Amino acid sequence: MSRPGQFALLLAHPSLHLVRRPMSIHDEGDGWRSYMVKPVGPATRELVGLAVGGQVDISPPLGNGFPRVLGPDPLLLVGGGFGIAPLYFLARRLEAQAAGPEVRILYGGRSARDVELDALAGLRSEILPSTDDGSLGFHGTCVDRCVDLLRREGKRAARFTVLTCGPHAMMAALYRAVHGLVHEVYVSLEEIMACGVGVCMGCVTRTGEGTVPICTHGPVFRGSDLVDIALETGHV
Amino acid sequence: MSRPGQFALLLAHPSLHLVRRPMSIHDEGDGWRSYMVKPVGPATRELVGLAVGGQVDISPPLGNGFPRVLGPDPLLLVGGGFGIAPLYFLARRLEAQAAGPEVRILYGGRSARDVELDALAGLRSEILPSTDDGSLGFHGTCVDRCVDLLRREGKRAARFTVLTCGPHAMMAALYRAVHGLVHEVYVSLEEIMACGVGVCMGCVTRTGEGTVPICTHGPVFRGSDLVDIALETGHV
Amino acid sequence: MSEYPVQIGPARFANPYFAASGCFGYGLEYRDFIRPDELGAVVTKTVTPLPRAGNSVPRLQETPAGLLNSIGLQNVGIEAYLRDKLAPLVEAGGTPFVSIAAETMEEYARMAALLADHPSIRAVEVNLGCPNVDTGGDRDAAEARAVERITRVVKDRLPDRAVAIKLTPNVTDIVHLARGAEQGGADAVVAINTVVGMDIDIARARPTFARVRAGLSGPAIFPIALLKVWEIAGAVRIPVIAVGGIASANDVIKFFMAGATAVQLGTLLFSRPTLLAEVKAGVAEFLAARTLDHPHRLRLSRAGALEVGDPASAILG
Amino acid sequence: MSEYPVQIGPARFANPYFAASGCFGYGLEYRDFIRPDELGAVVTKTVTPLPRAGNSVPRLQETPAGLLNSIGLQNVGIEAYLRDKLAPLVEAGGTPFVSIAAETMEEYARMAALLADHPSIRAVEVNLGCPNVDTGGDRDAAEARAVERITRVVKDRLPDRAVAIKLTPNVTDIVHLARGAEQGGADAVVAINTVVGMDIDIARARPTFARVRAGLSGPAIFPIALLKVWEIAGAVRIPVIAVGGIASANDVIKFFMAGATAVQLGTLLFSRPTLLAEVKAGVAEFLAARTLDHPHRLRLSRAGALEVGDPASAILG
Ligand SMILES: Cc1cc2nc3c(=O)[nH]c(=O)nc-3n(C[C@H](O)[C@H](O)[C@H](O)COP(=O)(O)OP(=O)(O)OC[C@H]3O[C@@H](n4cnc5c(N)ncnc54)[C@H](O)[C@@H]3O)c2cc1C
Ligand SMILES: Cc1cc2nc3c(=O)[nH]c(=O)nc-3n(C[C@H](O)[C@H](O)[C@H](O)COP(=O)(O)OP(=O)(O)OC[C@H]3O[C@@H](n4cnc5c(N)ncnc54)[C@H](O)[C@@H]3O)c2cc1C
Ligand SMILES: Cc1cc2nc3c(=O)[nH]c(=O)nc-3n(C[C@H](O)[C@H](O)[C@H](O)COP(=O)(O)O)c2cc1C
Ligand SMILES: Cc1cc2nc3c(=O)[nH]c(=O)nc-3n(C[C@H](O)[C@H](O)[C@H](O)COP(=O)(O)O)c2cc1C
Ligand code: FES
Ligand code: FES
Repeated sequence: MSRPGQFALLLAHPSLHLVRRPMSIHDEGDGWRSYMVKPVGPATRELVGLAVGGQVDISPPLGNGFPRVLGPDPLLLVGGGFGIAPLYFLARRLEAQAAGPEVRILYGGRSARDVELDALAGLRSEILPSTDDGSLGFHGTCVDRCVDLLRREGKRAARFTVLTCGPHAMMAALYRAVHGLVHEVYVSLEEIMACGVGVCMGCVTRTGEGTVPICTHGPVFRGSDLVDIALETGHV
Repeated sequence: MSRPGQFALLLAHPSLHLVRRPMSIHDEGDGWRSYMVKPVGPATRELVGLAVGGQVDISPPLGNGFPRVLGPDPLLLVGGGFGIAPLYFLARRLEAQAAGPEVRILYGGRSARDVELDALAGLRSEILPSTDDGSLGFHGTCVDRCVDLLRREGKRAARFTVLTCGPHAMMAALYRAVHGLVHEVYVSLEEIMACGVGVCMGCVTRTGEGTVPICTHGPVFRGSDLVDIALETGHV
Repeated sequence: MSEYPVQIGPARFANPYFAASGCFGYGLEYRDFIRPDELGAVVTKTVTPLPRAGNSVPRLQETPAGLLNSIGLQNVGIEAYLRDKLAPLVEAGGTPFVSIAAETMEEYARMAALLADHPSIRAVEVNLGCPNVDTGGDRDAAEARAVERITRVVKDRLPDRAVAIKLTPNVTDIVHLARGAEQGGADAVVAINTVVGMDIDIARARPTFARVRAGLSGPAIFPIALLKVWEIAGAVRIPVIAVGGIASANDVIKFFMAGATAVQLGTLLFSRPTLLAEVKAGVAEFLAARTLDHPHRLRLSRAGALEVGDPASAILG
Repeated sequence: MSEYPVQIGPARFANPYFAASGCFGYGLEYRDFIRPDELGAVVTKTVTPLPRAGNSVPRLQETPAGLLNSIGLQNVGIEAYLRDKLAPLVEAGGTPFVSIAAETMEEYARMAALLADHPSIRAVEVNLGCPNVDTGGDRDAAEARAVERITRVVKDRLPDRAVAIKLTPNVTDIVHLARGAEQGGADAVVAINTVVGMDIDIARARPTFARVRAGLSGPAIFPIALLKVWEIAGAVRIPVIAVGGIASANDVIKFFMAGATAVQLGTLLFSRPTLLAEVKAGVAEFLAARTLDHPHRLRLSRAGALEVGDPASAILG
């Protein structure tokens, strides 16, 4: 069984590529796991182009995942684009807890096309979409939406924990905007990976501990542990 | 329209490989061509593994093909293994000629498994299979079979033209055994190819003219034109 | 389709997309797939002072994303080339960029003199695949001096033609050699020739090629070629013609960003004669999206990382 | 599965299949996939005199059949390594082959002395990725002399351990360097480290890696590595440990035929941890079919082409 926020390394089989690509686990059940793959380049296009029954090379679940204990204070899950994948899984698990915490999901994209509400089907938590062009939900970024929401919460905002996954620039902006307002911000980082087990030292970020592999020490980090919290130094 | 003995360069698309592989044209009709691909290595395995509807990168017909004019004297087509492919095509075309020459096909393999009589379905010409282990047809090689046949023909043997395609060792043995007995021997050579149009100089053989590309000056050569008629110097 | 003329020494070419030596024959063999006038130039198969029969077969072996070849410079010799091959290419609208190789200074001088008699030859590429020189003292420097001398011998006899020196990557410091070519008066350097490698036929338990060593080309060597082009372009003032593993318009864009003035398509043409059209369209589109008028505008400054975001400002002329 | 013990200088290894430095961490990270005792040795991530934070990200970029890396030797430093990393690997049944790199002779001496205190270290690999020496006179020879001196400094302090010198392929003549190692008393040479290359991020219009140059590994470089191993094995008497692009049992068989005593699996382990098992099974099967009892019997003679046909006679011990 995997934990929300963990990922696996995937590659179509056979593939024109050498290195498996990290993908967040989007859901799992008895004998299956699902992933949401955005075709941004050749290896992801290979994956989405697979026919039903096509084969995939796949690693076991890797990385730390989101904190094991969350709540009872309220949670905001802020997803940008395909960053929604692990947040869906997290919400599912939280909803399955008896008396789990209050969960709200902020899901942002450029426009309605980029916000795949289907990916969140079946959740009971409140879902608050936003689009940069206003074509769906709140008109603005999910960062704006989050700030707006926290402002409305007034003093209660300080009890919130924010968990975010999405483009680095978005997560950086979110961290800068809300880390003073809320209890804690967790970010799920991305970086180009090869081994996924802390061996190649390809996927590092700087933390108080030093320069550590994202694949083993993360991908989820407490925002305040990250030295490059501007995150702009990250590649992605 | 292609000529029997011509080939095309093929590669599955997409492919893990870089260089298209030469395959004799096995048959053609209105808007289609067929090939007989023996899975001997990675690129041929990719080709035979294609699903129905799978894509193939494919060149136009290349090479010289068998002589345009054959007959009226009798012909022996001697195929070893998948070398039968262009001979089938040749026989089909010859049979379609009004008053075409007498054609007999000698088709040899190690054992019954290697002699795919299905590949010759629909031909009217006489087919004489042989197997090294005697499991089908004549017990012996197709070279033995050919010598045997010519011997029975007595003086008439000198009127025969032999056209052969198969493993180099077999073709070399055949040439040595029969070139003194018959009118002419044509062999279809194989060599590793890249361009197929005489540019890379990868696929050469030595002839009276010098060292020439097999892909343009061949693949079919008059046996007597080949310097390395022992053929053992060839790669394949 | 936009054409982007390029100037290399005294010679002008209609576009910066050339065919690499050994990968396009004498220029007409591929005419059913690529018309020679679609190429800025056809670098013809290297010719030597005398005809060469080349190596024994096998001469080719595919490797992961690569091709090993051991052709052994089979060619008709310079005289037959000039007599039989040159004019038909010119008549077909092609621009011959004649590749030559020799073993001695005298041979180079003689070949250059022969070429000088043919005004239809706008440019000459000297294939120094493997500079074969005495090694007294510092070898790299000795090689650089040999490169300089060969360049001068050829250029002196061809003052009004473009003389480009093609370099091998199989040295500790290719920049050394490029500087030698520049010193010798070259109008351009061409990088890279094939990378040395080998294969073994395990079924036969012997090296695949009779001469053991072979030259590796194809996408496998692209990252190697890109670095060599970047390094040379940062060190010499003459144009660099980039070659090695081009398989897409993006690869060509990378070569231009690294500082190339023109590129040569090689191994990939064997499997994909449509590559030239792909490259032309892909580069034109990339430039159009950034309102740039010539691939040379893609050249990156060495100042360090460039601005991200605005494509136009991201690129310094 | 048969094991094939190999001897390298004073050290014996249970089998000739090692993990390459930088591709197996400190030996335990992969334990869920490969038990360290399944490997003849684990060449651990190169350690330096002091810890290093390495280069900025991105550090990796895939290329055709290859991987570029610009890790920058991030490591915990030799002291933390010996304190924290060595014992757990030994306890897990692994055989550490400790990789070190330094910038001065003094540092090498100090590192070797530290290693000498740890009897569980059977072997040491000196990572001369890029010999960084003064270049007065003939540079290759100078480098070869530097290789010799470094080797001697390390070997003198570790007389009862195997000392292997890992060489860069980015030189004109790697055999020179290998001879330097042999002269200096090395028990083996390791070939090859990564091939220099680069990539450009065209969307951002800048070199992908902050330091521009990166090291190319993976199947793309296999033909290059094979030739280097063949050349070195033909020129020195000490064992050659082969590394570079291994992706199958056949690749390993080729390295043994080229004269390798042992091999290291690198980049391919990242995507295919089952590679070790595949290699073991594939080599064993190949040997069994030829009734050979050890991969070293695969070594080809240099006499020229071998008999085809009878597999046993085709292979000369
Ligand atoms: C922990 C983790 C979880 C991820 N989860 C998902 C997911 O659930 N769904 C999904 O679609 N994608 C996810 N990604 C991103 C995904 O791995 C990349 O999109 C993929 O590697 C791109 O491969 P490609 O060959 O298609 O594109 P490439 O051509 O390799 O790259 C295309 C673009 O993607 C960027 N890229 C390359 N590798 C990565 C990477 N490791 N991370 C981010 N961007 C990269 C490149 O810089 C380039 O701009 C995740 C990445 C990480 C590290
Ligand atoms: C003119 C011509 C016509 C051919 N027609 C047919 C045909 O109709 N059907 C068919 O199955 N095969 C045919 N071949 C052979 C076919 O091209 C090879 O089997 C194929 O290239 C092997 O590719 P691979 O990647 O699967 O195997 P590889 O791993 O590349 O090679 C496997 C084995 O095949 C040998 N081989 C490689 N290339 C060639 C080659 N060009 N010719 C012969 N052997 C080669 C190798 O030496 C090796 O022993 C023809 C070859 C030529 C030159
Ligand atoms: C089959 C073949 C033959 C070649 N012949 C020559 C040649 O005659 N002269 C030359 O300078 N380069 C020759 N080359 C090298 C190419 O011109 C080019 O430098 C090299 O292949 C790298 O480019 P590529 O990867 O795009 O093929 C040859 C390459 C191949 C594959
Ligand atoms: C991510 C990565 C890190 C590496 N780190 C080291 C290192 O620390 N020391 C070293 O000697 N070689 C290092 N190498 C080189 C490998 O040990 C090996 O020589 C090279 O990758 C070629 O083998 P391969 O193609 O099988 O990977 C590294 C390679 C990679 C891919
Ligand atoms: S992917 Fe190798 S250390 Fe993270
Ligand atoms: S395949 Fe290129 S010359 Fe024949």
